[in-house]
Amino acid sequence: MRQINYSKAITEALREEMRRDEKMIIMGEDMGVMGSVFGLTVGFMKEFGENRVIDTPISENGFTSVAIGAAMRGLRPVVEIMYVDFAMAGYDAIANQAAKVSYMSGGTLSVPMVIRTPAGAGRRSAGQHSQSLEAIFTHIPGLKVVAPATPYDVKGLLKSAIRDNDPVVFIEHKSLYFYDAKCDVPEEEYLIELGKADIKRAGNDVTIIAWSQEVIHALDAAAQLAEEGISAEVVDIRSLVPLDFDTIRNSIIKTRRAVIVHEAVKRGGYGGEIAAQISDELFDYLDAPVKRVAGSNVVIPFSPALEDKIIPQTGNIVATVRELLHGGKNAVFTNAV
Amino acid sequence: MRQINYSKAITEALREEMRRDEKMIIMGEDMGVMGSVFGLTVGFMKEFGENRVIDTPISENGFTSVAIGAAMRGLRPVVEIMYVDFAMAGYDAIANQAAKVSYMSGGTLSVPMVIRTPAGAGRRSAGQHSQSLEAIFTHIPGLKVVAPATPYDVKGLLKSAIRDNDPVVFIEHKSLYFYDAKCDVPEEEYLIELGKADIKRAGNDVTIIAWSQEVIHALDAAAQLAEEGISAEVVDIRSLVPLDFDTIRNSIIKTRRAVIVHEAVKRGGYGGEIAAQISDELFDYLDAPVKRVAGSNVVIPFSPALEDKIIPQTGNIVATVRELLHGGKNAVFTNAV
Amino acid sequence: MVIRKYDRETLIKFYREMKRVREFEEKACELFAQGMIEYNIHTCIGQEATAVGGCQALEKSDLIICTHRGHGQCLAKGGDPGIMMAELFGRETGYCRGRGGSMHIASIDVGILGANGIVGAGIPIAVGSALATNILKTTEITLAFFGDGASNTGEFHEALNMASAWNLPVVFFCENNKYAVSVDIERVIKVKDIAERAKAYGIPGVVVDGCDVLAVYETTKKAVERAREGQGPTLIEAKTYRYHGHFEGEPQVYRTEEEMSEWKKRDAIKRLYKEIIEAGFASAEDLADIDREVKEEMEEAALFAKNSPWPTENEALMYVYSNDNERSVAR
Amino acid sequence: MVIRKYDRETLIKFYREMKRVREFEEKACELFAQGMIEYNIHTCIGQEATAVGGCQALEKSDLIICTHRGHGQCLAKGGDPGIMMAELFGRETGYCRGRGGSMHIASIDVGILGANGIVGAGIPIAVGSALATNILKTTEITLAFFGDGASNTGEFHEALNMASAWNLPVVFFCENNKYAVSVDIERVIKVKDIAERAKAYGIPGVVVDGCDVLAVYETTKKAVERAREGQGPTLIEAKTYRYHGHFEGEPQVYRTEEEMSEWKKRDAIKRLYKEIIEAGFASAEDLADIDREVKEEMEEAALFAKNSPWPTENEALMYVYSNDNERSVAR
Ligand SMILES: Cc1ncc(C[n+]2csc(CCOP(=O)(O)OP(=O)(O)O)c2C)c(N)n1
Ligand SMILES: Cc1ncc(C[n+]2csc(CCOP(=O)(O)OP(=O)(O)O)c2C)c(N)n1
Ligand SMILES: [Mg+2]
Ligand SMILES: [Mg+2]
Repeated sequence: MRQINYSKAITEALREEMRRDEKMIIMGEDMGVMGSVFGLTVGFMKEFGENRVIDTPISENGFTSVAIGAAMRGLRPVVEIMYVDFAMAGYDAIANQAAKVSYMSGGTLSVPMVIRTPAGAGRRSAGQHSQSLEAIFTHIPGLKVVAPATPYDVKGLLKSAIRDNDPVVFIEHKSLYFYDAKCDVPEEEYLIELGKADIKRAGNDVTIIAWSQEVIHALDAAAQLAEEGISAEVVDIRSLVPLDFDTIRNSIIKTRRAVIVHEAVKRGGYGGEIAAQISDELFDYLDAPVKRVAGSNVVIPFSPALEDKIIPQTGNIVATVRELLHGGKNAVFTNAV
Repeated sequence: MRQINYSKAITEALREEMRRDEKMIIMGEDMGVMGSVFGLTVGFMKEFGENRVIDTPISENGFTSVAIGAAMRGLRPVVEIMYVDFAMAGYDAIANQAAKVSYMSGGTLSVPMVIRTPAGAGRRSAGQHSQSLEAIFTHIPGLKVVAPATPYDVKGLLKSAIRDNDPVVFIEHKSLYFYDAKCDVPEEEYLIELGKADIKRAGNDVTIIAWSQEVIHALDAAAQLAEEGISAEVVDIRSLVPLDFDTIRNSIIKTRRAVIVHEAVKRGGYGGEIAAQISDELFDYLDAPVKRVAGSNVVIPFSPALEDKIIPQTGNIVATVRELLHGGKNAVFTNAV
Repeated sequence: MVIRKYDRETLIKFYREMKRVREFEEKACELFAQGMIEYNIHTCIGQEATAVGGCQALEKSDLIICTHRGHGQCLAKGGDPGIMMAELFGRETGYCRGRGGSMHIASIDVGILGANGIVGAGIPIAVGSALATNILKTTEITLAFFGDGASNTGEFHEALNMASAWNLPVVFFCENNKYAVSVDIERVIKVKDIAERAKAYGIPGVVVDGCDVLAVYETTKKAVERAREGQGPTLIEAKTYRYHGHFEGEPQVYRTEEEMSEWKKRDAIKRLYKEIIEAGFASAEDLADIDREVKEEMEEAALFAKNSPWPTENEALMYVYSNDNERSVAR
Repeated sequence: MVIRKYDRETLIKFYREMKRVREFEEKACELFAQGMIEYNIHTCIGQEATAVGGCQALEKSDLIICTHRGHGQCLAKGGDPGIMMAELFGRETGYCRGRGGSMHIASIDVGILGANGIVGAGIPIAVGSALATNILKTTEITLAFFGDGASNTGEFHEALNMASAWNLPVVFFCENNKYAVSVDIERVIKVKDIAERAKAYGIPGVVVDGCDVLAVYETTKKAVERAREGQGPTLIEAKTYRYHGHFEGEPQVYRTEEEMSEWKKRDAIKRLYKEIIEAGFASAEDLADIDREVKEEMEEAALFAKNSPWPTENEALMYVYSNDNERSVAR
C-alpha cells in the first residue's frame, strides 16, 4: 500500500475535508500565505481562497473565539494554535467558551470546531514551546481530546474530528512532523471513530498504555522486551476523551499489569486519571501496581544536555516494565530523571 | 480561644502581612474602593493607600503579568482573581510566565507572588462562575497550590504563601466565605508550613482524603459513619503542591483503604493523581480499590434543581465508604449523579 | 443630532419596549427578593434605552451577543419574557433548559448568540458570527453588547482589530454605565471616551447619549447600515447608568446619592414619555394603559416560570456534548 | 527631526554597538549552521539600530524586556556576548544556566527582566516593573521591546491601558519589521501606523525611522525623559526590517527579493558608517579596526561558549522553585 508520513497525512485530511465541505474553514497564524510554519497547508490558500484559509493576527484568544462564533453560525472552523503552549493564551476561549456553549445553552447551540495544535518536546524549544498539555483539556467537560501517533491514525481521526459537532482539541506531536517513518495509508477515504483505542501490538505479560509520540517509544520498548522474553501489549488510546476503557480493561484482564506512558509532566498528567480508573475498577485483576512513566515535574529545559533526560525515552519504559515483572515489591523504578 | 470564620481569617492574614511587609501589595478588580466583591479587604485602601491596594481594570492576564513584573523587582504582590474561572483568561500569565520564570532563568529570577482566587460551586453561579480548577495549576511545574478548608488553616497558610518566594495559587472556596461556622484562631501570629497535611479526624477503618470545602463534607460524613461503627480518618491535604504524601502513606498503612474527595470534575481532577500515587506506592497495603468521590464530568448547571446533584455531598461520601467497607467487589458505588 | 421625526407608532413602540425591559427587571428583582431566583441577577434598570435603541436598529435575522447584564438586550431583540424568566428560575422551559441561568441566555432563533459570564469574551464571538456572514454570503449583521469594563480586556482589542482588518459586518456597542462593579471607568482608563479607542483600528467611533433612545437608535441604525453595505465595523459608546447595584443587593459604596439622582433625572423612559405627551401622540391615560399591559405581561411571564417544571436529575448529564454525549461524559 | 549634533565618541560608540549586534548574530548563524546551536534562533540582523538606539537612551540601572528576537536587545543593554552565546549553546555558564536558551535570556544585573517565547507576554511584565519603580519610589525606567505582531495581542492592550491609567514610567518600543513570521502587518491591521494605537490610551505615539540609530536614540531618549519626569508612558514605533528569515532557515515565501534589497539600501550600519566618514570623525581604516575588534570579541564569545561545561543531568530538576525545590518537584 501507499506509504506517507505524519505531516502528509494531516495535510491530506485537511485537504480532503476542505474539498468535501465548503463550510469548513482553516484559521490560524501563518496558515495561508506561508502554508503553516510546519508546511502543512502549503497551497491551500491558492486552492481554497483567502476566505476559507485565513491568516490571523497573533490573537490566540481572539481568533479561537472568532472560530466559535463562526461555528455557532454553521461554519466548521479548524483552528491551528501554532504550539499548544500558546493555548494558554487562548485558554478562556477553549475552556470557558467552546467547551461550555452546548451545556450552558441547554443543547440549543453547538460549536463544531477543531483546535489543531502541535505539542511535545525534544526539539530544544525550551519551556514555552515544548509542553504536552492534554491534561488541561481532558479536565474540561465539553471538550473532546485526541492525540494520534501514526500517519494512519492522524488522518482518520482528524477527518472524524472535523465532522464531529463538538469542539475537539486535536493534539499532534511536533516531533512526529519530522519523523521520517511512513506507514500504510490507503488512498481511499476512511474515518476512524473518536473514542476507540487501538492495540498497536498484542502481548500477554504487561499492558503498556500510551498516546501520541510515546506510542512509538512504547513499540520500541515492546520490541526490546520481546528479545528478553517479555510480551508487552501496546494500547494506543488515541482518543483521551472519550476514553475507550473497554480496550484497556480487556487488555489488563489478560496481562494483569499496566504501565502508562506519557510525555506530559507526571504530576496531574492524564496518566494519573487512567491509573486511578484502572486501580479502582480492575483492583482484583492487578498483580502489580500500575506504573506511570512520564515527564518529570519540571519546566522543559532548553539545554540539549537536559531535555531528553526529563522526558520518557524507550529505555525508561523498558526498565520500568522489566522491574515491574522481575523486581517485585522492592524494585527501584526508573523514571525520566 | 477566640473564634472567627473563614473570610475574617483571610482578611486578618492579609492585613497582618500588609502591616509587616511594606513590599507587599494587593491587586485585583474591586479590591480597593469596594474592599473586594466578597468584602475581604474593606478598609485596606484607607489603611495602606492607593499605592498598595490597587483596583485594576478587567484585564486578568494583564494585571497578573503586572504583578509578575513587580515581583521580579522585589515587591510581593497578592493578586486576586475574582473567580477562579477567570484564571482561564489569565492562564498564560500564571502558567507560562509566573510558573516558568525561575526555571527558565536558571534560578536567577524569582516571582514571589500569591494568586488568591475563590473557587467552587453551590451558589447557583452557573458554568463560568463555579468551577474548581486546581488541576490546571497542579499540573504546571513552578506553581505551588494550596486549598485550605478552615479559618485556622486559611490564615496560617495564606501568611506562609505570601512569604514564600514562589508563585502560589491560593484557592479559597467561595461557599466557605458564607459558611458561618467559626473555629479557634489564636490572636497571636502563627504560620502553617506549605506542604503539610493535617489529620482533621483520626480513624482506623478508612482514610478519607480531601481538601477545600470537601473537608467539611468529609468530616460530616465521618461523624455519620461513626454512628454506624465505621471509624474514618480524615486527611486534609491543604497543600496540593507540594503534597505531603507521608501523612497519606501513614494513614493508609493504618487503614488500608482510601477514598479521595474533591469537588472538581472527576476526569483529570487532582484526585486521579493522588489515587495513582497511592495505588502505585501502597499497592501491597491496600485492601480495597482507591475510590474517588468527585464532581461529575459536566459543566456546572445553573438550575438549583441540578447543581447540588453533580457535586459531591456528604451523602455521597458516606455511601462510598459504606460500600467500600461492606460491599465487596460487586458493590455499586454511588457518585455525584 | 437626533432628527426626531418619528411617527406615533414608532415612539409608542420604543416606549413600550423600554417599559417592558424595566418591568421585566423590576419583576425579576421582586422574585429575587422572594428567593424565587437564586444567585445574583445583574439588572439593567436605567439602561433601557441602550438595549432598545440598539436592538430596534436591527432586523429580526440579525444577531446579538449579550452581556451578564443582558436581560434587556434579550428582551429587546425579541426574547420571550416567560421563557427568559423560566431560565432565571432554572426551569426546564427556559431558553437554556435552566442550565445557563440569568447570565447565559441564548437562542439562535431569536438571534441571541449567547450572553457571557466572562467579561469581554462575547466580543470576538460576535466577530466570528460576522465572519460567517461574509463567508456564507448572507446579510445578517452581528451586534456585540459589552460594558465599559469590557473595553479593558484583551479580547476587546483582538476582536476590534480583526473585525477592522477583515472589514466585517459587526457593530460594537459599548454600554458605558460608568462602572465595572465598583470601579469608575475614569480611574482605569486615560482617554475621555471609550469611543476614542476606535482610532486604534481605523474605524468610526461614536459617542451617543445612552439615555436618549432615539439617539441610540439612529446611531446604531447608521452603524448597521454601514456594516450591511460592506463598510465594516463601528464602535458605539452609549453613556448610560444603572440604577441598581452591580448585582442585586450590592452595597454601592463607590457612588454618591447625588450622582445617582443626577442620572435619574435623565431617565430615558421619562424622557420619551414626556416627548410623546408633548407631541400629542398619546395621553397620560394611553401610556398608563401600556404600562398596565406591560405589567400584566411580566406577571404572566413570572407565572409561566413559577409553573414550569424543574429539569430532572437524570438529565443533569445531558447536553455536555452534541455528539456521543453519554460516552463522552462517562469517560 | 534628528539634530545630528553628536561628537565623535558617541557616533563611534553607536557604530561599534551596532556592529557588535550584527557580528554576534552572524556568529550565531554560523554556529547554528554548524549544529553547535540547536533549535531555532531568531536573528535581528537588519534591526541593529532599534536595539542600540533604544538601549543607548537608557541608564545602566534601567530595565528592559526582550522578545524572542532579543539577542541585539540584550547585547545593547550590556549583556556579555560570551555568557549570551553560552546560553544559546545551552551551557551551564549561560545567563540562565542553559535552561532558557536563545528565547529566554534574563539577567537582573544587566537590567534584562527576561525575553519571552510568548509573543506579547513581556509587555505587561514591563508595566509591572514600572509599577514597582513607582511604589518603591526609585528612578528606573522600564522599556519593553516587542514586535509589530505583538501589538495585536490582548496583552498589548491591557498593558498600555494600565500603564497610561497609572501613569507609569515605561516606554513601549515596537520594532515594526513589517512581518510577524509570514504575515505582513498591513494584512492584519487597518491603521497605517501602530503608533496610532497610542490614541486609545491618551499617550504619545511616535513613528521613527528604525534604520537611523540617531533618530531612534533621540526618540527613545525623549520618551525616557518623559517617563523619568513622571509624565507616563510613550509608544514608539520604529520601522525596521529583518534581513534573515523569521528563524534561521525559514523559507521566506512571503516577501520579494526587491523588497529585501530596497530595505538593505537603508542599512543602519552602512548609513552611520557613511556619516562618520563624511563628518571626518574616522577613516575607513579606523572603522575597519573596530570591525576587527568586534569580530574578535565574538570569536571569543563563541570560544567561551564552546569551552563551557554542560549542565549536569543531576541538576535538571533544580531551579523549578525558589523555596523548597526538591520536595515541590517530587510531589
Ligand atoms: C474576565 C472576567 N473578569 C471579571 C469578572 C467579574 N465581573 C463581572 S461583571 C464585571 C464588571 C463588568 O463591567 P462592565 O463591562 O462595565 O459591565 P457592567 O456590569 O457595568 O454592565 C466584573 C468585573 C468577569 N465576569 N469576567
Ligand atoms: C502567543 C504566541 N503566538 C504565536 C507565537 C509564534 N510566533 C513566534 S514569533 C511570531 C511572530 C512575532 O511577530 P512580531 O511580534 O512582529 O516579532 P518579530 O518576529 O517580527 O520580531 C509568532 C507568531 C508565539 N511565540 N506566541
Ligand atoms: Mg459598566
Ligand atoms: Mg515583526
